[in-house]
Amino acid sequence: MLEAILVMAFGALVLGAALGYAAVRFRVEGDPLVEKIDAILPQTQCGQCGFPGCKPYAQAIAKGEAEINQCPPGGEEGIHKLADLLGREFKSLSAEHGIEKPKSVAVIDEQVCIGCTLCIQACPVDAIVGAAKQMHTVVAPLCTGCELCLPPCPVDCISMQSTGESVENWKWKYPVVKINPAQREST
Amino acid sequence: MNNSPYFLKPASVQSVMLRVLVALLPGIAAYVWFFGAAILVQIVLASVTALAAEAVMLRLRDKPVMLFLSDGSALVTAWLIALTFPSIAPWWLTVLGTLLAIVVAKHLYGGLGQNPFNPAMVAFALMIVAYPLLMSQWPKVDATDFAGQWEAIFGSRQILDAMTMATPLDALRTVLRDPEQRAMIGGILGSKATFGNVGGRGWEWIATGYFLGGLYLLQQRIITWHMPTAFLATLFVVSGAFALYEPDRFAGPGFQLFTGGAMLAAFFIVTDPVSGATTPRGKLIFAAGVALLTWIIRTFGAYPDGIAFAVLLMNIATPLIDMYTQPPVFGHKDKRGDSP
Amino acid sequence: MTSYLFVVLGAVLVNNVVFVRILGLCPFMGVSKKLETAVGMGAATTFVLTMACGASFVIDRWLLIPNQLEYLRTLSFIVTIAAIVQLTELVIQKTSPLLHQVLGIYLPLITTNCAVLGIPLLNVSLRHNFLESLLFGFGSAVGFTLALILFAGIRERLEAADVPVHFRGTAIAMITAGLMSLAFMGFAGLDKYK
Amino acid sequence: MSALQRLFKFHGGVKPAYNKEASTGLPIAVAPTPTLLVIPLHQSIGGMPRPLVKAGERVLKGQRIGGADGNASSAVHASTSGAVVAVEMRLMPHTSGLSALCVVIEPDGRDEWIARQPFDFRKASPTQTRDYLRDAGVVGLGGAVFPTHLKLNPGKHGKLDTLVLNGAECEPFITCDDVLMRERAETILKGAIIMREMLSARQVLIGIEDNKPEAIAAMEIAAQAANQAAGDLAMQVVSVPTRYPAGGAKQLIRVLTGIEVPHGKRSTDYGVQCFNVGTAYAVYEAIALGQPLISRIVTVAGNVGQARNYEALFGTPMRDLVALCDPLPDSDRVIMGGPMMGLLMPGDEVPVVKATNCVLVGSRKLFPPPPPEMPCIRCGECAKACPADLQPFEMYWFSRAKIFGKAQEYKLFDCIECGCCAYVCPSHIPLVDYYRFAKSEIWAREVDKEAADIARERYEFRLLREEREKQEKAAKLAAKTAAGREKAAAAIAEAAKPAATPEDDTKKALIAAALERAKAQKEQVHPGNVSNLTPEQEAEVTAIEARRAEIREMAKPHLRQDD
Repeated sequence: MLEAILVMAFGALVLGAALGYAAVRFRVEGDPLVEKIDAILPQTQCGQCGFPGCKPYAQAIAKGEAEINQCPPGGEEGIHKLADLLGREFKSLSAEHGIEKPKSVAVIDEQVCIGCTLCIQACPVDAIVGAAKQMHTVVAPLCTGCELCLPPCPVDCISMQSTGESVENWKWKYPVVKINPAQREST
Repeated sequence: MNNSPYFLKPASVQSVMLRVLVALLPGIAAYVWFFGAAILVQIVLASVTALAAEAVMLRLRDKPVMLFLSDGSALVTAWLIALTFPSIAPWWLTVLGTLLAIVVAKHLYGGLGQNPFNPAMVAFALMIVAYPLLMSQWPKVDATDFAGQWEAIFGSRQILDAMTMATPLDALRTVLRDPEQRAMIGGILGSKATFGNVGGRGWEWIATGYFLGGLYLLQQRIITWHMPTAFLATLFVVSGAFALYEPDRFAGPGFQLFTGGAMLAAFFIVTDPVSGATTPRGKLIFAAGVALLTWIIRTFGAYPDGIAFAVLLMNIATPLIDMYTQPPVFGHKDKRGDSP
Repeated sequence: MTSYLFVVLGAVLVNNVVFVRILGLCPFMGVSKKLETAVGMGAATTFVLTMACGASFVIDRWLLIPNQLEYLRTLSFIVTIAAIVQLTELVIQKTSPLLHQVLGIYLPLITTNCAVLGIPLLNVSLRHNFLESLLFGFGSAVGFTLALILFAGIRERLEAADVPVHFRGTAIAMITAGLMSLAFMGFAGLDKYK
Repeated sequence: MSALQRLFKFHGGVKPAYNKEASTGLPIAVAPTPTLLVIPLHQSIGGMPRPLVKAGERVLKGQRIGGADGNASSAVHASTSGAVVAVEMRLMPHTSGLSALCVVIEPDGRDEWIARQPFDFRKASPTQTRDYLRDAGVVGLGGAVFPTHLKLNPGKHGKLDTLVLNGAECEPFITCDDVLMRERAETILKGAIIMREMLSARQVLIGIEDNKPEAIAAMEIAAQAANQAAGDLAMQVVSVPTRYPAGGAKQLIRVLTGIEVPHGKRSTDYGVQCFNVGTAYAVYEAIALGQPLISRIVTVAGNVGQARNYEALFGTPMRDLVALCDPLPDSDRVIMGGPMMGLLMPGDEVPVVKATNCVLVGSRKLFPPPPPEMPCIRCGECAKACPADLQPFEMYWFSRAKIFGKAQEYKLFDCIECGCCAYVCPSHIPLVDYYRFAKSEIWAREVDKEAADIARERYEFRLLREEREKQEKAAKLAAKTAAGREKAAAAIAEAAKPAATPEDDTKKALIAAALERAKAQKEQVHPGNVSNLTPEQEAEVTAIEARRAEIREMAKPHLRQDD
């Protein structure tokens, strides 16, 4: 019995020493994974995920503190990419964090705007320009469509407008397999 | 309305599959001539089962049943199953094998074009593992008594012993497994009653039939030369080399090529485009791999004919073979192409 | 010499650890979604398993048997393997953080991977000598890696297949693994050929 | 001459029914000027030209109406003289059925040219010549409409080995290059001589498919004359085997020189450049005659009684051209281009543009709807037919499942969308549609990615700025409290010591001055853009201000509630 304990204790000692040395020798600093996750996130900075921006959400995912399905702007596709990167199982978008919407930009109704600057303070990417008591306007190409400017507006003069299709950004549609009834019958 | 191109070459999956079936006919004719009409019963059994299973699966998967059923792919699978199973196997064996092939190996993977494993070979491998005895009761050559065969398929299996015999491959394996008999292999292979002139009496003519059908497929450009050539050449070289090295222990290339399912495999089984490799180099590697594994399993393994296992094993490797044998794309063929 | 070759080949093909011995299925199903991770996991397992076979042989032959402590075999093997896995994890974390993240939970799971414990125990029961133990461990691990890589290749293609909804994901992966196992049965008897 | 040329082969290709004879029987006719010209501003690859005219203006034939937007763009001109009716969104000759900015001109029937001046490119610098061609709107007329001036640059070596003139015209039905070569071979070669000089090319190879013997003969005669005049043998007409897509620029370069130009690389880096014969013609017209590109030869073919080639002004509705050719009653669609790569038009009223080499009239009989799509059986027919040596079925496999990364690994972007794969597919899969879908999805993602990168940068900058502002505020606050304490101390000191020292006085004065300044600044804040307003605008501003005041009043209770 004593022998057994001695042997096991000896083993534990040797292995513990080896591991302790390795832990010091192979210490890792920083986390390159966060960057990789952040690169997938759409950078809307909308906070729908429950974190104050895309980077904090990326950090939370990397630490395993957040699910990968909390980003509505990234959509199903973003979740697929995250699942791929992290080797996790795909989950459909969590409803409590929002739904996937077509890309849109904020538009300020300039007739109504009172120039309160509240939206300017809310915009995470400084895409609204204007000064106190001046009409504000959204720089559309910079707007991420995060909707963070909607709640602060005291006069509800900001609306989200989906970015329309033009010849430049028109996309070929997914080929639809159509089997018409005539073909169905003839074969 | 559709987009360009606005006109298509007249070609269809259906016509491809039909021509494959036509190409099988000479082999089937020889089969009937030497082993009786039982094989026709099996073909009908397998075909009916395959079509029924296909229809049910298509309905369950909510696909246009008649359209996809008429593509003929289920029939090709069914015929290959019938031709690889013993022609006097009990009816339920063929039906079960066909069901497994169509349902599990084909439709669970998404149907035609998506199955990673050759369905007919899945059926054969599953059945030979589950019912090794039934799967090795082959009819006697020239015993073409149809009533007896019908009885064997649908009725009692009592009369079987009188009608069955070991296939040349089986006989060879029994001999090879016994070190004492091994010395006499030359004599055994020479006995014309069992082994005919080349690959076993009857068997060699069936193989010739398949060979003719294969030439038709080549002429019709349904298959390319890569697979049959690589398969037959590899089998020839490997068996030839070993037969030269120790003729008493290893059967020669003539026997290996003309017995069992080698010819059927060369032109009809390894050439299955869905589960096989698709790049030119990949096809060569794939077929050569099947041939090598077939020879290894035939010679050293526990199963009489290794084609089914060899095909499945190479099916497993197919995605990787395809991935690493991609032909160079236009403009990326040489160093200059990538860095001017 | 030939007998050593047979040990390796037998372990890789005929008695493939995944397809024939049905060991190590957890990482086999878990880390085979992508080819790169499969290669990484295979490499890590190969390292761990070879080391574990060597270490366990040493412990068994020179520590346990002389002291008649065979009953501690499983326990001491697990401890050894756990230490080697820890070591591997630290090294991977340092050298390839992405692989570390991707392997995730499966890396520590090598510890409880039955393949990694099973092979050293088989070594004992098969009375392998030291070199045979190492080769058997290495061969089994190569067989595991082979299975993982082949499986990953098929799964990458299956990902785009129109698999019926109820069979997507793990279900069809299990069926595929079963059929692969069936194919490997073709190697049966090869190791018994005399 | 052509026998000496060694030819190379490209992989794949198909041989569809060519149907070219129908439109080569009659010579080129000039299409009548329509009652209304709709000229899209965006007719070439590159930036969208800016409109240079306004509704109501009168324009002359050849007057620039759209100015190139940067160098990677090309100008657009009025096709005839007349009045600009509108500059507005009109339906584009594009499958999307979307509209874009067009200049609508009502011709006045006088067809009055602007002053045309030949351009002496020998005296001008290469850059000047290229700018001239850009402003003359010369773009590739083979269908890709890549600005020609961008390609007329010999690249880093300063000279080229081979200038390829593309007269292969491999698409079925289309014969516009064929008839152009038959009738205007000399002019084409004059253009080629200009291009050759600009590129310092050693030789000019004119590749023509061997199903156009008349064009080959005409071009050979003209080439011999040109060689004689120049005293060398630089111009060679080469007859190439007829096989679609031999007329693809990359495929033709490969056939003539053996060089494969990879996707995304400049062919000049390989010592070769390729132009359509029609482009050479346009270059000659622009440089030697001073005529910008305002018309082109268009084949009208397909489901029509008399197919023919017309020289049509840009902006002519396709409907007018079709009407000239007795369309058959069962015609149901208009296609721009050939049957292999042509684009389905959203309607027949769309205008002829620089890319319109052919107006193909379709019907259910001529182009029957494809049989239903069957599963891919990986038969490899598409790989055999692919002129880019791709594995189309693999690209399809992953495009269909929307796994775009994998599709790209199989070199999706090397696909030239020639349609060979879909043409031969026994499963009738619209393969090219899948590639187009995958490509546009990938492009959209790249755009999104760029936007995300900008957003990330701006967000991080904002965080930085907020941090800085916070620090500055804190610093200011600290300074303020310090100042306040000092002031208090000073006041106490003052009270204690009535006789103030001059130092204190100056300090006090400074503080007072600063306060004054701050006050003034505060008062000075007023709207910045309200100077130089018209009375109406001012009225509007006051109205808005009044409304705002009103709203502010209305909003107050809500705000309080919120608090």
